[in-house]
Amino acid sequence: MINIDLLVVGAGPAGLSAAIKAGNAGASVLVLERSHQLGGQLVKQTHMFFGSEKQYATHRGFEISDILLAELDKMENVTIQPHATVLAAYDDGIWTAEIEGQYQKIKPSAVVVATGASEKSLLFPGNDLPGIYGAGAVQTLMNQYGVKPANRVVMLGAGNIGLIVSYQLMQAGVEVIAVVEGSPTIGGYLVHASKLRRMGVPIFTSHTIKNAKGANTNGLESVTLWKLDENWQGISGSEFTYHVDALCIAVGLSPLSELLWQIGCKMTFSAPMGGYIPYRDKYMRTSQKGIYIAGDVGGVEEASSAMVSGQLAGISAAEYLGFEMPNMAAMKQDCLNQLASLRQGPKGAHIRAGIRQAEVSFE
Amino acid sequence: MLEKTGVPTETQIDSAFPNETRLNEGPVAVIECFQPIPCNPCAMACPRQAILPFADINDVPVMDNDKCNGCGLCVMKCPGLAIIVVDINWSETKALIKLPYEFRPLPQKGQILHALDREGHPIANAEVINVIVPANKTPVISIAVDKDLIKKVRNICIPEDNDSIVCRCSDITVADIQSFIAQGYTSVDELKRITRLGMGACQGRTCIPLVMRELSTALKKPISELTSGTHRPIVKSMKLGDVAAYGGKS
Amino acid sequence: MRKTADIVIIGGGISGVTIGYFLLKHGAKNVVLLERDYLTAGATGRCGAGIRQQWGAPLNCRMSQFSCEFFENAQDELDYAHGIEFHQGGYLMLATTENELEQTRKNVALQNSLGIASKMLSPEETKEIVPLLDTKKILAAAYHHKDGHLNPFHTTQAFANAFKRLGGEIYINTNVTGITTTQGKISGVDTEHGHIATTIVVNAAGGYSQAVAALAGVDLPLHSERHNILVTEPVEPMLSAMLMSFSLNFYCQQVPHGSFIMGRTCPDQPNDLRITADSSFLEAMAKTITDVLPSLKNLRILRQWAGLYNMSPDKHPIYDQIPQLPGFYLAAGFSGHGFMMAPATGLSMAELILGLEPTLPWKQLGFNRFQSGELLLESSVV
Amino acid sequence: MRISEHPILDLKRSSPVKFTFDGTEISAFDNETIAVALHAAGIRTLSHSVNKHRPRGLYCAIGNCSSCVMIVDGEANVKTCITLVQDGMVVESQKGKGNLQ
Repeated sequence: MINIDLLVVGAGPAGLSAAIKAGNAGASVLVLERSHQLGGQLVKQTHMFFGSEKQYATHRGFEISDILLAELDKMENVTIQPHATVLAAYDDGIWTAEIEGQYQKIKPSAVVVATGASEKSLLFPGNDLPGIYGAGAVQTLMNQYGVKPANRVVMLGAGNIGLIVSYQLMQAGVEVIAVVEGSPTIGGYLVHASKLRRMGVPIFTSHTIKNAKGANTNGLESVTLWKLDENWQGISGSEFTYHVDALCIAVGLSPLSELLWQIGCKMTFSAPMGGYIPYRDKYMRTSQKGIYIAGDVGGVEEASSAMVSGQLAGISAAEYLGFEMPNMAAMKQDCLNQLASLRQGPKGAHIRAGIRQAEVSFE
Repeated sequence: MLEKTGVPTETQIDSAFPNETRLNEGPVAVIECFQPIPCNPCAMACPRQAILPFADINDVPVMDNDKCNGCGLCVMKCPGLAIIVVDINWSETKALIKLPYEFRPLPQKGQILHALDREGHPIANAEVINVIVPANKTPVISIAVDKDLIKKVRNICIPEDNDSIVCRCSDITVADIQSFIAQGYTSVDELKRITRLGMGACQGRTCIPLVMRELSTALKKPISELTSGTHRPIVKSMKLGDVAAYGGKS
Repeated sequence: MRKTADIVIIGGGISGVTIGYFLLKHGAKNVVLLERDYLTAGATGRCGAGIRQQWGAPLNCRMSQFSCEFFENAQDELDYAHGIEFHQGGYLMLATTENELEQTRKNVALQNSLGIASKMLSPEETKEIVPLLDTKKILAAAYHHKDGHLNPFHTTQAFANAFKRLGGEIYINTNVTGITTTQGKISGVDTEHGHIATTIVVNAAGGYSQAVAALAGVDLPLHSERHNILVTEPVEPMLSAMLMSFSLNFYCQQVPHGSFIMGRTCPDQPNDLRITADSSFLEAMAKTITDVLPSLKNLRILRQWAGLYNMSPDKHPIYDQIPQLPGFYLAAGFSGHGFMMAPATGLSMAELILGLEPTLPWKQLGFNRFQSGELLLESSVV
Repeated sequence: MRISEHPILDLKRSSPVKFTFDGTEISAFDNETIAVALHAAGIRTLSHSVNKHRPRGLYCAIGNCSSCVMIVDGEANVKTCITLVQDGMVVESQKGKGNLQ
């Protein structure tokens, strides 16, 4: 049995940020990351980040991961363990994990769940053909391993992920035939969209995929797209077909909340936040005492917000554990201010709505 | 026009339909037979002489709408498949149309079909209310459609099974899910148990959000009013031997 | 929702639907079944769904014999298109101690005397049936080839459909909030969706039977125990028989779609109706099973869960009318084998409620036995 | 195919290894997962679904789904998107639910 002050589940931007703050406060911290690589989605991000200096704006994602890890490297009270999947959370306070192939039990005094989100899928005939990928898979192939996923790709989804990954595909030498978006407008930042347009990539709004076809051995060979009417129904006669060897699906993320459900956290469904999210207080505590959340598991946002919410969760957990830092209150307030400013623009309206729905007080 | 396109004009269709008063009084046959040809089985089929006896076999049929009770016998007897029965007050919101359909597979009671217009375009969904298969092999299918479509719907087509994959682990398609929802399995947990959906190695991460969307559409309820189902440990599969090796050491 | 019924059954698990089915089959009318969540949401949907006739008490042998035969013909009787997936791969009851060996022999003799064709196998013969088995701890095994496994969801649905075809009504997502009485007799049931007036209520609420009885102010000599199960990834068929051992404390089988399902009794389980999974179960189960079936060490666990055994003082069910509250019937206390006994439960309860001649010896399963001290002993329970 | 030059990333390959896929020798690097190495070699049908036998390939690449399971060194149901390739590994397509060794 591993006894530890704080267990952090996930070594993405949120989990690493939480570990830094809790570690700074003096807590013994164990960070478990299921991948063999640390940094979560950051390591696949080759673009310069938005936000402000505090969230490392203009740095590229993989560089930010290195910065956070270098900071943690200096801390003796923080252990970061890759290849370690948290398996379950039980109501007797025991968490189990597979750590480098071994089954382990952990009894933490507090936990920050920073499991992130998983990609949503889409239903259309042929949706399971080889050559149809989640956007994250394509990023893994090209940005993490330097492997070209395909030659000609159609991207489904013009949110930030769809737009960014399309651009990254072009940087990897892949021809992006079109970006297709069901909504009448582009969901992602328009600067991302313009980057693609000036490379000659069309973006079809109010369009979706009708079906995908391919031979048994090679997988995907063509996709047929069609226009949607105002009720999101395909308009017959509007079909057109592209011969492509890959289709990339970027239709949103859904918080990976299994552990929170298992431990009995109260949850609520928020479409703008991507799915079920936990009720939490302002300082990232869930309905379960000692269980905190950080990053996308609390509702899907940008990596910059994930880092700040991670810091906030780390400080709150350390405080709950009885660790003190001279400026704890000011640090928490600074996190709250940063989150408020990141969420305050017109692109943050849906996030503000989600937070309003899920934010409560437990005292 | 009909001679050029095979599709009757609106004027022709209006002339085939009884007036509104008669429509409101109950089921009635509508005969879209506009060209004199040597053919009279409809008049012979009607037990109530609602289709007036022909003087000449080349007559186009003429209805006495007051005698017609919408039984549909003429529907299955017309070699031109020119007759339907319309019951505009079948329910509060829906009209019933009985129409002939000579293809296989036959629709099933309760199935949702595409209702087609006179040019074969799908214009709405229609529920199959009844299927009668007479000895002469011209089945009569009763479908429920929105009332304002009675002059438009003239055919049906069975939608292709949607074989989009919902659950990769257990190979379950959206058609499977829709069929179980139609049978009354109306929550994620029920669907999981009856189909094994979400019980595979992925632990439901891919399929559960898709199923919730299907449930939401079918039940006409927002997802926030559905329940997400149980979340059982463990989140990633682990070998029995590796778990057995646990010695409680720290 | 209807306002009156002749009989209201509480509980949409296997017992509730079989009772409903047999009631209607024997002429009852206006039977309504109420389920708090959905059919099989409780213990039925969480059980191992094994079917065996190898018992140590004559009564259990008789009940399970009847049930097994019913399941063999259920496809025709219930007319359920999908099928209930009755796989009769046999049960192997492993004996590892001298005491257990002696008891197993006695049990087989008893079963044989009742017409159940079980037999004793040597370790070598046992290994022929289950080549995966490490027999070093095994002294002998009892085997009956007609025992097996059912799909609990489809089986329950098959009974539910048949019940509805006979005119029964099922209300799911309908929580019973009260049981009303008039002059010491049952007068109705309050639900979250309204009141149903009735003079007969059948409590078939499984692990929650005590809670339902408490609504009528009745205290039952039952308690519910949490039991854990795990399921593995599916693999191609490699184990056709159900294995179980009382001394080694486990049961394990491979179900038709390829997954292994296994369980054991863990000590110190909460008895507060909690059904969250137990943190100590996986390693205990994994150690037990890889010891007996070493080749399963590379098989991956997918999930674990828990459900409730509704325990009676002598591990036999209670089929009876509550003595102090006429019209309030109970079918509970199955002590972990309610699923396999369900056809016997359905028939017995129908006969009891409708005043018919007993087909099975259910009269022994009343409350009397607790007063008279004539408890029915059963050695064969995991 | 592998990306040779990238405008942002400084792609570092680690030690070369060889493994076999259904008997054919494949070259890879030892910090790659099996699925990635197969993709680099142009092989993207990794598994066939258990009931309908539909071809499946890499989908999530992080061990979430079950689309990429193969037989690796005799062991069935290995998620190849999260299993690193090793020199001399024997990788085979899996048909059906897989046999336990």
